Amino acid sequence: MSAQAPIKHIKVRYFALLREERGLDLEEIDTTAHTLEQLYKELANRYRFSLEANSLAVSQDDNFAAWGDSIKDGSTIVFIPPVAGG
Amino acid sequence: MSAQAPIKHIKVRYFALLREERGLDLEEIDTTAHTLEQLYKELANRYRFSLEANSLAVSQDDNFAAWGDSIKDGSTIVFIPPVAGG
Amino acid sequence: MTNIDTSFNFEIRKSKIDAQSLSEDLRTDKGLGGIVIFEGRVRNQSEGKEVLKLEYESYKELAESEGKKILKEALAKYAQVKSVICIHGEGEMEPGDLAVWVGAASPHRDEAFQACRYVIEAVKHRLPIWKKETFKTGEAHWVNCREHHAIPCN
Amino acid sequence: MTNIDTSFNFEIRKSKIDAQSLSEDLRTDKGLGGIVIFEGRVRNQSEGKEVLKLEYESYKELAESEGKKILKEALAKYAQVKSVICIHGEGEMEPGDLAVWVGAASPHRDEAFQACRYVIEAVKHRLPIWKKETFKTGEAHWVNCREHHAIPCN
Repeated sequence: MSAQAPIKHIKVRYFALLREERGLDLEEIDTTAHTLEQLYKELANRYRFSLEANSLAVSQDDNFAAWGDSIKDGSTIVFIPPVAGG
Repeated sequence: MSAQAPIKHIKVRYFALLREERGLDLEEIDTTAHTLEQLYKELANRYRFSLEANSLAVSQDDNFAAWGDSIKDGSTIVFIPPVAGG
Repeated sequence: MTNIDTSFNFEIRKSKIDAQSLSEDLRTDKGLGGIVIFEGRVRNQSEGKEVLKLEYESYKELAESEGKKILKEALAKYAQVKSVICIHGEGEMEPGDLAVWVGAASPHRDEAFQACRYVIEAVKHRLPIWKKETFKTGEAHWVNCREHHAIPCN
Repeated sequence: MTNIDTSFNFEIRKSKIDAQSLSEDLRTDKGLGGIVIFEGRVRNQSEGKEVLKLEYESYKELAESEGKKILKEALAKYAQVKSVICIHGEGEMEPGDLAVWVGAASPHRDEAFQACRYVIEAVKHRLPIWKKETFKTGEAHWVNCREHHAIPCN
């Protein structure tokens, strides 16, 4: 048996189209995903999000992050749909 | 004896530095000058204007004019010092 | 800012944006003779259809930190510019309402124009702000959500 | 202008310029979401010296016809821009006073920025307007009167 991946407890906030597709704006989840990209794929698959990761940006603890960044236990993660300010 | 140059009766308005150098803002004069350039040289010489014609623009009857334009009898002429709007 | 007469402010604001009071904030330093202001207002049509309303949503924490970063970049890039303000609205708006206000003040006009333009371009491309457009037909959609690119990450 | 909601106005004005009411004039057409405003204010210093006051003098007839021509050029060059206003002050002013106001409105921001810039550059270079600067030392001079070039003639 392989070593168990560590479970991290995180918050995910949703905005705009992702908020509507998820049906809520904040959830706390446990995940074994290692990177932010793995987490998005897991959630996108579970909730049938219509946006591909490559059209999104991502943040961890209110800072822009890279898709390959590790998920920190206790952090807050946001997947950022294409923006339309102004 | 050569033919007499026709005498034209005109108005000259002065602005800014030229107004101060002339000491008035409007005068009516009779001139035999043919072109606007000749008129300016005549007046600059008479009143010791400090500005050269090539640093000025000129108008006749509220339209920009060229220095070589003929002076029309009864017209109003303005010699326009370098501008500084805004 | 060390000079108390200069202004530096980025904010996501839920209440109505008061353009007049913002432009007064820009004018406090009488050495800054060139002031350029951009106002982005909700248009009454989009994609050839009549717009009923817009709803702006923001990820406020990140939008405000990134917004302040944009203003600092503008001050660094255009060194004569001493005052710069940007307020972005949030919530429901109707055609004609002020969605975003940018102002830059400099002793001379050239850098004020450039800084104002720099800020609005960066605001439109980098801030986590979204808008949902509702047409008079009742149809509604998130603007750009599928068509545009992701925010460039730092 | 055929559209009654659009604005077109150039004026040399002896009374105080009210920036707020001018920007309201620009906003009447709710299809024009991009508004760019330039304010030129009297600076409290010039050539390293403290300014007491400025006096603007204009050849009003020619300045107003040339000013309207500049606005028409801007509308022709930037076809999306539908509203454009420029008011230039005249008479005595103190530091902080508004000497010139330019506003342009377009459905999108790019042409509004370009048109506003086009108008202020042309206004500064082409209009028969002069200013006399008085420093706090009491010294006074006509700005640019000896250093700069003549207006380009048509």
